[in-house]
Amino acid sequence: MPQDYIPVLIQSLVVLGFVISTMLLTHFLGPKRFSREKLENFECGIEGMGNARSPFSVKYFLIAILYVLFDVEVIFMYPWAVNFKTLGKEGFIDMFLFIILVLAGFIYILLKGALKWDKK
Amino acid sequence: MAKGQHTEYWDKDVVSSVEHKEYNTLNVGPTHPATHGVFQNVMLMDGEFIVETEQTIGYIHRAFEKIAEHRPFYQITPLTDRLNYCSAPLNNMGWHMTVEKLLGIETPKRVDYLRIVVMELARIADHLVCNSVIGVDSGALTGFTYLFQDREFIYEIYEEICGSRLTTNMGRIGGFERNFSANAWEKIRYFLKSFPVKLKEFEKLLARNRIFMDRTINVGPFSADRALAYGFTGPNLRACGVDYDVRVMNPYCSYEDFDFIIPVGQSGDTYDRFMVRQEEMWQSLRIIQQALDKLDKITDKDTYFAKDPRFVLPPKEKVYNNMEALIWHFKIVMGETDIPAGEVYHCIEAANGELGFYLVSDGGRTPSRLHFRRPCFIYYQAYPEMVIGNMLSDAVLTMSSMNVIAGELDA
Amino acid sequence: MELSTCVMSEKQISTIEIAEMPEGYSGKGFFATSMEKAVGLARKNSLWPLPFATSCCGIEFMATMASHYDLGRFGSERLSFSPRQSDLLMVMGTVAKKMGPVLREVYIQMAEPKWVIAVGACAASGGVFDTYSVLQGIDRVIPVDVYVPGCPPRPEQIIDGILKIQELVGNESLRRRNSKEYEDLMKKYNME
Amino acid sequence: MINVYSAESGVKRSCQITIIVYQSNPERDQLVVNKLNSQFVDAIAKDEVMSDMLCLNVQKEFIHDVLLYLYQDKELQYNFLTTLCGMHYPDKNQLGVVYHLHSFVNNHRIRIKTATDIDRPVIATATTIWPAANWMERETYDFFGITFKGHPNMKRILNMDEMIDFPMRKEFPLEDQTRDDKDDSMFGR
Repeated sequence: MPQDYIPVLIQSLVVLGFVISTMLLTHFLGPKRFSREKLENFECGIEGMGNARSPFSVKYFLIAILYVLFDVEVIFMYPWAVNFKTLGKEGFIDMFLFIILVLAGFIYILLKGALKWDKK
Repeated sequence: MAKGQHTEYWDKDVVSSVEHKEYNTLNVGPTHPATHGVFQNVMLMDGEFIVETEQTIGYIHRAFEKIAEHRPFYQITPLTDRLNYCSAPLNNMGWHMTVEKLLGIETPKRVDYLRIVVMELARIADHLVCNSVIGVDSGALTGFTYLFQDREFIYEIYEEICGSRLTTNMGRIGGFERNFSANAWEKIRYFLKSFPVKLKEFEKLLARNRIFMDRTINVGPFSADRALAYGFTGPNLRACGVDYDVRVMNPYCSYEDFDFIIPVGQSGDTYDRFMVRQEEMWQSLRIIQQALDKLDKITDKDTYFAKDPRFVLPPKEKVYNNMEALIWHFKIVMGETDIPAGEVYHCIEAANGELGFYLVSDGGRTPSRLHFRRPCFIYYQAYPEMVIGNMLSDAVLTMSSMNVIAGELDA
Repeated sequence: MELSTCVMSEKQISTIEIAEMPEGYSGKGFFATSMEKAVGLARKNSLWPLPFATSCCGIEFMATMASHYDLGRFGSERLSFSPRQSDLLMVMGTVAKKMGPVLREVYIQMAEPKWVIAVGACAASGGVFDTYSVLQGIDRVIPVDVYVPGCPPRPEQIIDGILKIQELVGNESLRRRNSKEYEDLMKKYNME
Repeated sequence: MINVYSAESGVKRSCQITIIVYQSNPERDQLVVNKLNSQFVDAIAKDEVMSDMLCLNVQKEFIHDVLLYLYQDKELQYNFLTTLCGMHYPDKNQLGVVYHLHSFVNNHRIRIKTATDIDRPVIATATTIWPAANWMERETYDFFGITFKGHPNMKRILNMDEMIDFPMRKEFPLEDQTRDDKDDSMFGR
């Protein structure tokens, strides 16, 4: 049985090899020239004012965290979707409860206006 | 918080930033795809919203007005077509008409109609670039690549008339340097047949497109009286609802024999500016068609300059074997023609607005002062007022719909 | 009048040669060439331009990029407006003295190896505008590889400039960027 | 009478080319002059140069009031500032400013000129009447050095901020001074 997986092994070695070798090759082939001016962040051609670590609006952070939250929810659905038939009816109900719970959270966010992006 | 009297900290709207210390400055700088040229906007941003913006221009300031004081009159024409380089013949014709007004040269009807055909072609070319770039800035790149094909065809017509594509230096003071070739007339007629189909297609692509309408309707709106106070002219003013068009208000170059409508918008937002330019292209096509019919009716087909030969080079074979013709040719080329002292302000309806030339001459070889009234330079001041409070992506669209051309901005 | 329709007869064998092969030793089923040439061939046909378009030549560059003259046929389809992912700095149009430091900053922040093409008389030598406010040629601020004459140059001339740059890129040795003369070229522009 | 060589007939002939002064409507010009004279007793003088529109010289102290009056008067209604540019008169040792006003309502244009001496060039600003004058005045300051009293941010707009002198004055050289490949002998200088 295990020897059936040899082609898969070779394939993954080739892929990994290609990725690592190109990265190393370009690292050595490409000339490098570092200077203080070059490593400053690009400000459309003028020298930057202030550093990039300044606080930014909370809207960005909220949107990012909410996306991560609902993405994790979708990840839980993958195993369910794969063996949808075998889990049958009770699996459907369990998943349904899980989705309802997360949906409640989503509705709270909508009403609270966390996703209101284009209003002041 | 209408309901509760005093608001605890946690009861505030979760989204609004509390102490406003999250302002960060964003530099939409000289080399930025959003600014179609080289000018800089340092914007104070609260998240996506613009709180303040401060402009810096002059990154390609070439001192046109200083150069104009050191050049004889007909050598200033190459300067003018580097003002608004998207529609160069318009500026050339404007400059020629200013000097004709100073010298009191009356151009025959045929020259006026030839000039009108060229000016309206240039207006179409400029609106083509502006409208397709509004599409590019809101994400619709196909319009740009398709419409540039027609702009290439207008370049071909320019090459037939004056030999160069973009910086045309077309015509002379008092008329043209040569008659239009038969090939030019065929290309113009072919253009009048083939371009409306493409323009209709482009209009169908964007005008009623859900995404485009949401992205442009009431984005950067501007009221009519603020527009007049800020010196708006041209399509941007007409989009605000004021029907001021120099071709109608003080007609020049016998524009009064043509009938065309002036499209006027209501709220002065990006969508109105787009539609006003779109409608003006249709009107320009109508004007060219009328000009062609009027030109066919004129019997003598070979007058292409005014009767006043002060700026017209004698034909070459006369210059080679006739003393006076040689002297006259030399006088014109060296700029020794006699120019009366006086001052004149002449303005034309360029693609961006009222392009004015204030020419002061003290009878010498070169103008003693020449001031260009550059529409871009004047209406770009209102950009902060149109943009503050909106979002950054709307600010980009407002800037591209105002069609600010760097060459004309800091001449 | 039929304007631009040319009918390709069937027997006409297309004479367009794709990128020509670098010289190398080839036998049955294999081909060997020096690493320099292979890397040069790869770089040559995938230059990512940074369009530093300031004035009239910028509009002529738009015509070159559009469908009629299509710079995409030469591999530089993808414009990058940030110097980090660009190899070719195309300076098109007048550069005023106020713009000099900006141009120098953009050039320094470009990814190595980088090439510069000065399109148009204004970028090459200040062109028509010999005035107090115009930088008389960008080679006073940054090293330039190819100059394209014309005011503005026709799209064919810009493409010819791109082909010249591609020849330079094609047979540039891998060690040029750390060679002695390149160092004092950089010293001359006091960039370390 | 100007002697003119006409290209086609190949013979020299002299013809009368009249300098037609394109008078848009003289009676409205007269109306403006009368109203201004009644309002400001001796500040207004008609400019005697050959020009295509009514051209008035206004003394420096009255310029703001004249502009405001022209803007607010119900009968004149010059609501649009077409353009504003600086002038340099080296012989009179003066710096001038020229305003072009345009009344959309009765489609009439006039030109207002003022002058100030060169060593202390200060003129009242027009931004309080038209915000359009903001950048135009900055450009005039940038070119000629005329500071406009009351302007929101009076600094250079087109030239480099580090520039000291004012380029559009007649004595300032046009060419770029750092070029060394142009030897003047070839240029007849």
